Amino acid sequence: MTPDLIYGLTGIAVFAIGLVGALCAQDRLRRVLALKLCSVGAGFVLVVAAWRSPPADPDPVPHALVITGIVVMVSATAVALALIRRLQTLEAEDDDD
Amino acid sequence: MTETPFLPLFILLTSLLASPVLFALPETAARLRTGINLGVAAVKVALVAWLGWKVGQGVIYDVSFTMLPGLDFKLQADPLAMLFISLSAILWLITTVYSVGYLERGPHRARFFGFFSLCVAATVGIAMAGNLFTFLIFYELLTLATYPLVIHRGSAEALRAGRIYLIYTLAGGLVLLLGTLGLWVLAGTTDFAPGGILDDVVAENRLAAQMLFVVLVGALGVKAALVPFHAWLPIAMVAPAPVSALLHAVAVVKAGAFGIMRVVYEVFGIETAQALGMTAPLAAMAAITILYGSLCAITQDDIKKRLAYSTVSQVSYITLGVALASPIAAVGAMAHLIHQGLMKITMFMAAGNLAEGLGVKKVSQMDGVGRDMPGTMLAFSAAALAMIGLPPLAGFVSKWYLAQGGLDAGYGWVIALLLGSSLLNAIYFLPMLHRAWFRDGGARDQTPARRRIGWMLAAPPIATALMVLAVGGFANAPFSPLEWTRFVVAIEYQE
Amino acid sequence: MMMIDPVILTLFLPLFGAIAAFVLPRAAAWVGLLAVLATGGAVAALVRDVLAAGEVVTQLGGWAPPLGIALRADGLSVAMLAMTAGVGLLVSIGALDSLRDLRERQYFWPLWLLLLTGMNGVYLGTDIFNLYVMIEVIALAAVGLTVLSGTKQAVRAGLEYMYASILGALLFLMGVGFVYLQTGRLDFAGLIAAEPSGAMSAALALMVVGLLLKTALFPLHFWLPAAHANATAPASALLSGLVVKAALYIFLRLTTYMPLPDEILVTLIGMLGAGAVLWGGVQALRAERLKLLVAWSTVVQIGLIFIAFARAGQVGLSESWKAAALLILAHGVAKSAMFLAAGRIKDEIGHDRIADLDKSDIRPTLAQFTFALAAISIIGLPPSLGFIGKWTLMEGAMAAGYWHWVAVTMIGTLMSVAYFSRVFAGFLRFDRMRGELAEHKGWALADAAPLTLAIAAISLGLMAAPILSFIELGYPFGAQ
Amino acid sequence: MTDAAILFDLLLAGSVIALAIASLTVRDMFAAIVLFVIFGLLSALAWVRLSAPDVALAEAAIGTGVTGALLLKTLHHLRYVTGKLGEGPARGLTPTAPVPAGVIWANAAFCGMITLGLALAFLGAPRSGPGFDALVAEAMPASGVDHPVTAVLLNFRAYDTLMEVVVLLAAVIAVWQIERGLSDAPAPALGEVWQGFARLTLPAIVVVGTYLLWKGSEAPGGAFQGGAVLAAVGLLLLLSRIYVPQPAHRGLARWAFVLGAGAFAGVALLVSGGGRVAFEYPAEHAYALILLIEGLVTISIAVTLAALFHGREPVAAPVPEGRNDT
Repeated sequence: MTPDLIYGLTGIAVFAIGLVGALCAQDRLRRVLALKLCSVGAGFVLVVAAWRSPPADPDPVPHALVITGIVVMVSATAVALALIRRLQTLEAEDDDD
Repeated sequence: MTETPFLPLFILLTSLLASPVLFALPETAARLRTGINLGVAAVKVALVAWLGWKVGQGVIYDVSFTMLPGLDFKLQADPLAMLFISLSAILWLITTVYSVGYLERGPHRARFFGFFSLCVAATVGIAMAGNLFTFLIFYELLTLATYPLVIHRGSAEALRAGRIYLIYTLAGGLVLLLGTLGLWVLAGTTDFAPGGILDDVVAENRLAAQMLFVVLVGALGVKAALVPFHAWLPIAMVAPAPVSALLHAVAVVKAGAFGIMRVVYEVFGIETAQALGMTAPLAAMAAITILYGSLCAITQDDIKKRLAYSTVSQVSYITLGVALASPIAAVGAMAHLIHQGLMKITMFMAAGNLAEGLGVKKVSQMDGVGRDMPGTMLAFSAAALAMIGLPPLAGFVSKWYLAQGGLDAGYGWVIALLLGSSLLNAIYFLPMLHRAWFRDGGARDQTPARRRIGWMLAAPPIATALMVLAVGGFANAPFSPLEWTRFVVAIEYQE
Repeated sequence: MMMIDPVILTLFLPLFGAIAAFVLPRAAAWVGLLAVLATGGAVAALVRDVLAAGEVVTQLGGWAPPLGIALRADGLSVAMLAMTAGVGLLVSIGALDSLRDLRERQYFWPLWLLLLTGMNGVYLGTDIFNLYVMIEVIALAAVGLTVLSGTKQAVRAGLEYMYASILGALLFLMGVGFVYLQTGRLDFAGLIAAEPSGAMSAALALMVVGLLLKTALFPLHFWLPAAHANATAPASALLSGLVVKAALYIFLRLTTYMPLPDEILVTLIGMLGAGAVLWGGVQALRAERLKLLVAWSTVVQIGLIFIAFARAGQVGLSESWKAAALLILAHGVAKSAMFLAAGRIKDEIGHDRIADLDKSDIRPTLAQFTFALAAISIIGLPPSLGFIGKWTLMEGAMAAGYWHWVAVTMIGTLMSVAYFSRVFAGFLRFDRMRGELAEHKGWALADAAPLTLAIAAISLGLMAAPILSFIELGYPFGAQ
Repeated sequence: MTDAAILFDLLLAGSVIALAIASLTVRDMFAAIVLFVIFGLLSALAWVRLSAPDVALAEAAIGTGVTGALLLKTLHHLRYVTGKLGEGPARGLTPTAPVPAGVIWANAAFCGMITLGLALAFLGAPRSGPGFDALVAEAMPASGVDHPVTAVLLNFRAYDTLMEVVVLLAAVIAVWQIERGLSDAPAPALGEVWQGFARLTLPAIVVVGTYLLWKGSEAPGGAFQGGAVLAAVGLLLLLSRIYVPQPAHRGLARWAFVLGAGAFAGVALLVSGGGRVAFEYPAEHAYALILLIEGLVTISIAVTLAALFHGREPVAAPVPEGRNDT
């Protein structure tokens, strides 16, 4: 058993957990959280794919990809959260009327 | 012999380009609109005359460009096309005059004349289509251009009729698309050619060829109002009179009938169609339609509806003549394409005048209208008598050839059918004439609906009635429809 | 700095345009229009180059793939770029006039130009990870445009769209991970060279599902109708006409580079398309609002494009993509015209309830005419480009003996006649008006743009032969 | 690999999975976010174990830190507008139709199958398999930097990175657009003590961030991690009300947002010509250009992340309040 095997399966599991959450979660915030889990899962797979048995150095390209993926995900999350805030405000205003 | 190939294109473009100009004109620019309408229609008649002269000398015009690999958009002015183009060009001019008078103060005139132009462009395109693919394009354009005309009044009834019209014709168009595709896939071409293009396919796959025949003729039968695809036609009567006139005489039903001619003569070839065993059922279908249409017409009190059912019946003479697979019957069929157009347009314009001038829309209100509108009713009567088949009027000529063709083809029942149909025609037309001329109108003078009609309404039916007399009386003159028809049939039967 | 590669300009001009439009909010409209125009010029130069050379490849940074990223323009990609630029330009012109709200104007331009950057990037991209980043650029800009109007319905739809977009992109990213795991590279050439394996199948499945979600193929279409129906008109036009095409395009590329391993999968894709055609058709028949009807028609058309893809089965894929591409181009032009026209009608009449259209005494005739012209192409009546696409679709299906696809296409066509005729009845009925008829009052820029698009959708059908031979340039898929 | 290390890996993997499940199932949203943050940090730890310190740093700073802050801020906002600010465990903050249990289980089963399929595919795929190792090693000397990840990010695949900065730009434009005119829920604020803490720690964070950026050319670290750490400065400034965004600052903010993408794209374009294509830095200037781009991108990232946290575009006249709690 090697770390890449363990964490590779972990990543797939986390991705699937996120998938269930994204499909089933009722709470809007929770769905964002679930999607974020998916992205971490995908990150796991890429990082694992880059891993090389020591003492070899890992492949740097997937690392760069994951960093890019993280930044992209935070951007998407920020937009989704802004939409949630806006929507909640609009709905709250409607309740007041 | 080749000439500058652009003449057919010019003829198509006259009305096609007039259309957007007419759309863009403001409602109030009535004089300009009328000027453009009549000017373009007259130019077109002149161009068609020139084309006819050239085609008569044996020139075949051919314009094409590639739309898809191997598949061309192709215009071709052959003698058969000329038959239909001349009809549409002349009747368009006359109907335009009539429409200008009819719609003098109505709303949406810009729209009306825009689509009117487009409709004629589509008809010309159908006539000159050099292959089934091009035919299909104009066939669908015709549907789209006539829909706004049918619903012109914008009432709930008109919209309902329009929807039925659209569903029937677009469904028919879709089936025609299927057939065209089938032809393309089977034969690798959709070009029209005298004698047909399907001999190889028939040899290889008889069933497929038979199915193709059913699909193509069935699809065209929708516009040709073959029973059981005829239901849209009487309903579409809500359209304004000039539209009904054009729809019945030239544009829609004729497009269907003309398409059947093209398919039978130039896709399958008459011998191949006969060998496939498809002409006899088609003749039977036409016969049923002829009788059914006439029977329905008898019971209608609404004048336009009676005329509509009469159209259902009369247009099938053309199909019958094609299906009899005899050159003599073919002469009758093609001559009837013209003759029926002239007769029916006369009657619809006359009916429109009755409605406009006297408020008369039903047969039961027609008492004494002959005295109120003698010119209109004389024209109507001439057309009705011709329709019944009184010699030497137009209808008689076509029926005579059809009957001879029936004998020629060995179908004795055709004689009986034509006699029966003429009798039915008499049953529903003669009472109208009787009411008009021999009964007293009485109190109609006081009806508020009464109004003087201008020359633009009065003259057109008289003009077409005179043509009805002429094409019958001078049937053997050079360049008469009948003579031209013989010329065409010689080509189609490859004699 | 001498001649700059038009490939680079196609990407960078809209990017710089977006930046300029964002930092100069007051001049956003004119900066934006200028940038779109300039991008169009770059695409025109690219058309010239591709006509001359067949394909144009630029290795960014001078690093050859697989280490570096190459941009590649061939017939298909440049056709998509040209469609995007053309439609984009006309929608932009329409937006000049129809976006009245200052803040809407101010944000429309940078978001739209970023969207254009992303789409151009997709059409030029040859690296699957780069495509992932590009579809995220598109997603964020598209969501921003969806909610431009700021209404509750729009924001709610935008949020659903955002969820679907993120999920689709993440599925795609996971697929990218598996591709790297198996092949150790990310460029298209690597996909073509890859041997079939479990990891590659998993990658293909993940990426395809992600893309289907993004392009809204039934039953993954749930987010689309509300999002497209509630956006402001120019945004709807961009979303429906252009944005869904980006994922479709990637799908087309991927599935030809990594063929679906089984005939059944091709059929399944076609079945989903058929589901879209039927279900979308039923929903369009039931839709109460004009823009919603148009949005459902997008679902139908997407389905049709997938039927075109599947029309002749696995063996026919080398030809089927052309039918799909024609339908993509046709829908892009016609649907943007239709949404702009629908927006105009809504603006003029004040609502877009189909049942009440005929009660209005205001009749925006020109916009209604435009709508009808666009419908001709979408229904697929000749001689429009939509007709040519449908013809190509049915021709292949028929030749392959796949009558079921022919049947579905015909049923879909009839349904589209039925739902569009509901709208025409609203335009053309005049006996329920509440006042004097007020016809269209002169030309507006916002009318000219959709009319031009609608006329283009119809007349492009006459140019189908050159379009077809153009998209084959550079052998996008076939063997050389 | 020693057994102890494997045991650690297994424990860590187990915890990561458990935390993922917990963060989706725990009832209280605040607890969910906290669990998510722990999950993120442990994932980062796992990535360190996989010799990916750059990624771990980025995940910890951006994926977990900034994301967690964004989630908390949103939760605060939701509780404020729904009037549940003072209440304890907050559930059902956003109204959505309840999902039937059957659907959940069907979805779970479906996802389970997907997991199984993916796991099988993963097990069947080569490990320590093909990659870019040799290509990168060969190209490193010409890259201008010593750290391979930085070389990939800013040279070999600089185009990706540019577009990633563009994604950030798109996000901030979208967020400003979405929240325009949004009624101003008071931002979650730090108390007096924390303000003091903030003042003390700020300079330290700035130093760390800058160090990370500079270090990125030869060791783990770089623009994104540095940017994130600097963004933390922004967050603290905003939270402690040391800095309150003003409408007048909008212009400057816009320039700061576009600085990274603009400079990156500008340099990429300017170096082209004379036989070079875009992004092809002349060898002798490669290091300097990369450092320049990184520096400007770092500023942009820091400002953008802080702005994403703040949300609304600062506007002069507040649009009518949606809700008034007082």
